[in-house]
Amino acid sequence: PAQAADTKITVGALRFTSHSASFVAMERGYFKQEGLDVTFKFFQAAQPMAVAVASKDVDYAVTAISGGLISLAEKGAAKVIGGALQEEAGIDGQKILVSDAAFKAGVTSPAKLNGKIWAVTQAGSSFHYMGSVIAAKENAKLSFKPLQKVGPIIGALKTGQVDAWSIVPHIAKPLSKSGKVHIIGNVADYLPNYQVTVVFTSADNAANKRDTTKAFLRAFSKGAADFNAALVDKTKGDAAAEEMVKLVHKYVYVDRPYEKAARSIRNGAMRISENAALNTASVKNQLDWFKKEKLVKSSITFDTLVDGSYVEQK
Amino acid sequence: MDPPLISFTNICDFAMELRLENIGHYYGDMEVLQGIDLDIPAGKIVCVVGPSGCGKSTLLRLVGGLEKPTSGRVVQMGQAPSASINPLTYVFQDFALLPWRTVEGNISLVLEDHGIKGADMEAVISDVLARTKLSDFRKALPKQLSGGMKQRVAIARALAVKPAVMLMDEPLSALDSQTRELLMDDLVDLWTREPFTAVYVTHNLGEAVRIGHSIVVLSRRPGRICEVVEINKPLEQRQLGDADLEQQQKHLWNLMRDEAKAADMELMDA
Amino acid sequence: MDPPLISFTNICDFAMELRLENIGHYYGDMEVLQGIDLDIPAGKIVCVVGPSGCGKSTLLRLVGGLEKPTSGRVVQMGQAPSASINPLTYVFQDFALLPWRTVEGNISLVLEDHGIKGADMEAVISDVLARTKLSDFRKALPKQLSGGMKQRVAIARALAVKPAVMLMDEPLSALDSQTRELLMDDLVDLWTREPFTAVYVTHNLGEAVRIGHSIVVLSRRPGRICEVVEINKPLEQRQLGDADLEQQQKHLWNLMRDEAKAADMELMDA
Amino acid sequence: MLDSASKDDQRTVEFRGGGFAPQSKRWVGFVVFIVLISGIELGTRTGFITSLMLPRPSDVLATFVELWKSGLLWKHLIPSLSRLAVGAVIGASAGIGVGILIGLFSLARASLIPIVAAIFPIPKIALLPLFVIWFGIDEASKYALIAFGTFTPTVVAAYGAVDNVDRTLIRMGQSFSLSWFSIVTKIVLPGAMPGILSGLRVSFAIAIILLVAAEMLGAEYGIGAYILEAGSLYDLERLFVGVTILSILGVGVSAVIGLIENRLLKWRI
Amino acid sequence: MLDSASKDDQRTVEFRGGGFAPQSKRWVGFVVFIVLISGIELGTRTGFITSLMLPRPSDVLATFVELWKSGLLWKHLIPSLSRLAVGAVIGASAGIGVGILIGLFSLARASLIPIVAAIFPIPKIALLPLFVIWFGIDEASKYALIAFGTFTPTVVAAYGAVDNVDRTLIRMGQSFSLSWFSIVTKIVLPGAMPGILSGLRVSFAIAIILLVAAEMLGAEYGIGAYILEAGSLYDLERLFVGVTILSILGVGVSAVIGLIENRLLKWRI
Ligand SMILES: Nc1ncnc2c1ncn2[C@@H]1O[C@H](COP(=O)(O)OP(=O)(O)OP(=O)(O)O)[C@@H](O)[C@H]1O
Ligand SMILES: Nc1ncnc2c1ncn2[C@@H]1O[C@H](COP(=O)(O)OP(=O)(O)OP(=O)(O)O)[C@@H](O)[C@H]1O
Ligand SMILES: [Mg+2]
Ligand SMILES: [Mg+2]
Repeated sequence: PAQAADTKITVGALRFTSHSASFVAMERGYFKQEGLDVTFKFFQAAQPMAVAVASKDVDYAVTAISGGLISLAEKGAAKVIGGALQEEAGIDGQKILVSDAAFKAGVTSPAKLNGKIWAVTQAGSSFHYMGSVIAAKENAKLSFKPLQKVGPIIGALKTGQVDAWSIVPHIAKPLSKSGKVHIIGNVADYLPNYQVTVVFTSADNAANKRDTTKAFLRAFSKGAADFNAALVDKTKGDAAAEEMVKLVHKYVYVDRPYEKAARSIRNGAMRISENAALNTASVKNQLDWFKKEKLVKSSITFDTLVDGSYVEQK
Repeated sequence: MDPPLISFTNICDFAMELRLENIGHYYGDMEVLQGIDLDIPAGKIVCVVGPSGCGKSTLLRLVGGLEKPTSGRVVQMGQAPSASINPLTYVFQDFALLPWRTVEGNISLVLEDHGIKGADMEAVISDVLARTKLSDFRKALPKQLSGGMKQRVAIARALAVKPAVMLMDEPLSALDSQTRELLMDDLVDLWTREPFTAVYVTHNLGEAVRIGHSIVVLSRRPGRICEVVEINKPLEQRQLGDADLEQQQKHLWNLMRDEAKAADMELMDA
Repeated sequence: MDPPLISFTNICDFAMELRLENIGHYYGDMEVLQGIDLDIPAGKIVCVVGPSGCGKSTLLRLVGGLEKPTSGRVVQMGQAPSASINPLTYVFQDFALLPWRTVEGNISLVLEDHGIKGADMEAVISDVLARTKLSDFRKALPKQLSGGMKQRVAIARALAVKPAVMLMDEPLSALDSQTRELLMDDLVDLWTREPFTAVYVTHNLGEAVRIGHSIVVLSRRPGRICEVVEINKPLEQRQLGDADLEQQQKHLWNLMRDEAKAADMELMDA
Repeated sequence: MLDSASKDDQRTVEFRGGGFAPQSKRWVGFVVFIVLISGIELGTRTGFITSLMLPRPSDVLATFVELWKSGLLWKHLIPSLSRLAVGAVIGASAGIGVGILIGLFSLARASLIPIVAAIFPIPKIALLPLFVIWFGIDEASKYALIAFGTFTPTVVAAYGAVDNVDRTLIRMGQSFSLSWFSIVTKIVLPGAMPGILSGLRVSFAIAIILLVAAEMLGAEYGIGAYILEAGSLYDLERLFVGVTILSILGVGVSAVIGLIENRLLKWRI
Repeated sequence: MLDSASKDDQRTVEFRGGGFAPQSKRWVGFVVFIVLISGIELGTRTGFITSLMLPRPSDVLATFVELWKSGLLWKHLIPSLSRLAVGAVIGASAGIGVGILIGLFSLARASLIPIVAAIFPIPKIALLPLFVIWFGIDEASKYALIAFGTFTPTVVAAYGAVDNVDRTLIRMGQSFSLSWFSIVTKIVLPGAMPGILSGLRVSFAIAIILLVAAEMLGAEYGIGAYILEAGSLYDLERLFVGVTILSILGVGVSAVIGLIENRLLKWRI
């Protein structure tokens, strides 16, 4: 049931293709239809977005599960309410990269990563998690180098100062074309159905503004469905895809000419979960890993982090 | 010449005197002054001389209430005339002018706080500037003035509050000797036209015999009174190089020479 | 008493004199000195007096080569004695002691650079400290000394380099008048025991008549020579309050009074 | 008086003064900048300096012109300037106020100096997450960060300036029986002005430095945000455009304070 | 001399001096810190301050003790200290050297002052990407960042100090025909020491502030890295442990410079 019109909400987003579900919902009026008056708030990084939700500057946002998000959940400030980006067999997912130097030294597959340096933005970031899981599966010992941002990581990888990294395909592929970096595997092989990003909100919204939250998730899901159909499953034909790229380009790579941006947008299209379903197993795995690494308090339970009452739990 | 608009205490009508009763003072463990008894009679200039560091400045601060004596007290006898805005007024060695205020501003500073403004203030300022021959320098900043002029401004400022007693701490020793000579003449002139009461601290025996009605000689630290020399020759008759004054000066110097030498040779604690 | 280890130029054997030839000097557009012709004879003290800002210090800097005259030249006539390490040596008004060096260190400073070290240096230092009565203060830092002692150290330092001519810029005017009296005696004493050549700049006419063989009176800026007064009475016979000296001093003061007044009243440009 | 032998021996006294008064000529500064920039231009053109090490100055200029023409320059500059202005004014006013309190009252001095000393070495970026919680992600947290950064150096400068006010002037005020309030407003404050102004020079430079940190917090537009974005894309041309703007801003602010000093402190020797 | 009427009218002269010399008592500082911390402890315990706003001081202490016991404290502290030492020493030495050159030579002054003025307001974090290319992500880039940050304030302090050396002392040296080298080493440099040392106080505080920025790049261990990690995990206890360590470090360094000043500058009045 549509709510009374014009409930004002703020949605946090990064200018990434993976945030397209919200952009589509905005552009195609799905939020309006649910009676939501949405303002976007753009961020440079995911971490401040989590804090912004805790400080109630932002109502809803999408980000990777990070130590920061879990800590904020533990302090009763944030709650995961749904899933967004997910690794899926058959869809081009995140890639494992190595530097040219490491590649030439024989690191041609993830099995040979032992003793190498794995780049991360921060301890407790998704990069850290991926590297750690891959290392465990391959019985390799990795050292993790925090470089704060994607920019410095790319610089360090190109100059061979770090050996390996994992990243979304639309960044990985152009990098590998330069010849200074090589793709040696897929993250999905190590983390099948990895729940990369989740939808979250403040604990207060989750508990007390259920109608608004549900309305948001419905609109978000509609956007996700459109996006998947147009660019991931490509069931709507070229014209629809073209139209979708144009829509997304209003938000992503705005300062690049359309032709260049379009390629990156298409490359970066990964599936956004239908109906914002959440892969509980993956989230649990991630939570356990954070606890094991002592990055978060061991007292945190799954229910502290996730409000399971909103979406389907897989 | 017109009668001055404002004037010092008219010593015939009012007589405010100061009496120092057994003053002693310590800074921490150091005894600076010991058993000082002294009368400062109205209308007279009392000079205080003594070797460096014997407590002359301290004594003057005690007299004016800028410091509390460790023992003894300074007694004010008789009422200050009602016209006196600030009965005990200092003239400092280093002038103590506010560098950001003009000559005029430096004088108005001490009037503003006592509720004198507008035409009244204007009258007072014009009068004191005229008396100190500063009328042309009214708008000048201190940095534009020579040392002698700065001290004249400080004197004008002191006159503006119609003091009952002037407390002068080596008012001329920051000046070169020629300027000092000129200012000494001006001070004698001011006193002759209208006698005022003053305590005048100095190192300079020549100055003391030129300007003092009595000269108090202090010993080395802790300062005690060694001798009080009275000079009876009227101020206006005293001149540079008068034989009798030279005699007095020599006498004082003989009294003080050894103490001055000892004070000079003293090592300050590191 | 032992003969001094080091000595000033022995004026019988060597005679280094200075001659100022038509000296003129400008700072930017401002003329400071004009057409100064002057002889500085060996073994005599030439005093330079004049109102504030008339260029006395500038003249002294020109004489010692610390500044280049705009026109004219300073001529050194005759050789400085070979023993003289620094023929033209200054004593400054504000002492110019290095605060981070002891008394001894301040003297060794000017010897080190001229290759005097070890026992030689030790001998020189002991000698000059003895002559200036500073032997007990050898290890003291400047901050521990009174003004008079500081100036004694500066004089000892000047003596250490065996100057042919001493250039003294108001050496006593930073001192209080009692200390000044003591130091003046010391200077006369030093000269009497061993005459030296000196140019002695001062504001103080009393000082000038006590210590000068001739007194050069400069006019206001641009400084020109008004008069040169010779005083023939031997230094050691001059005394505080001598009638003939008082007479000379009065004469000088009359010469200068108006100029001093005018200099005092001058407004510095903002 | 001279014997004839030495009459012949005449020498002009040798000059041994001068020096130790280095002069700064404005045009030399310009020449140095031009030489430096041409050197880099040449280096990048000949390939001696790779494009990874430094951008080509002419490209930086072109990027700047483009930024200007697109109108984005103002879109970035205006929010930054308003953040700087609000933050620095809040921080500096609070700093001057607290500094004067410390300079006047024993209790304030005893209690606040240790706190200021403890706060001084704390890097402001470390506190970013807290600032978001305390002040939100909008302008308030940016103001707060800049204000916080300018606060501590201003406090230190201000109480130093009050301490340095000539005590004889204060005694003079007391000797003329001026009220406490008059002494503070007419003697202490004007006397502390030179010290406070020269402290502000440093504080405002710090404010500019902190702009980047402040705009790490969810700023879309702003010179700091522009620099951060350029940095993360490793776009050296844009990075240098941003850095140059900050540098010019800094030099400009310092020049403005210099002008204010010249006007307000004419009375200094 | 007094008429009898006024004989009766005797009053002690009123005290009107004193004041304007605030004293700092050490124990007051301690009391204030204790009150402040107890206040926060109480606030967090009663829930008046939520755990989102500030950590509980006792938890911070517990975290610190844990850090210590686990031996990780030293693992974090030692690399940071060595980065600080190397970076600050390089930056300060270069700064003192350049500052003295500016103080002595017209050419250096004319060419370097504008450059230093232009560099001053550049935020060091903006240059991180460049530093990575220039110096790599290992220790070198951390040293370079800290050195760069300490360099500019040291230069300004050093040339100010040389400029402030009493010119009469220099003229004195010349009047005794001392060599240029002697004048520089025996008069200018010792005379500039007080100014240089007080400049170092600020420079070292800045070095500590820059530690966090320096350790943004590929530092696994280090107080800055510890703080950054705590920030990204929003772990306020650890964040405050790190910040407190930096604060103590800063106060400590300042105290050490104070001691050096007392020893080296005994000659000051
Ligand atoms: N506020 C103070 N605290 C501690 N000691 C002081 C203070 N003021 C002065 N003294 C010391 O007290 C002694 C006397 O000082 P005072 O200034 O009164 O001497 P003075 O006779 O005026 O000396 P001078 O001739 O040098 O002016 C000196 O040894 C001085 O160091
Ligand atoms: N280095 C300089 N540059 C420019 N002007 C100067 C310089 N030195 C002195 N003057 C000016 O030259 C004039 C003469 O100065 P000088 O110091 O020689 O006078 P003086 O006779 O020694 O004065 P005083 O009696 O005050 O010592 C003064 O007006 C002074 O302001
Ligand atoms: Mg005194
Ligand atoms: Mg002079």
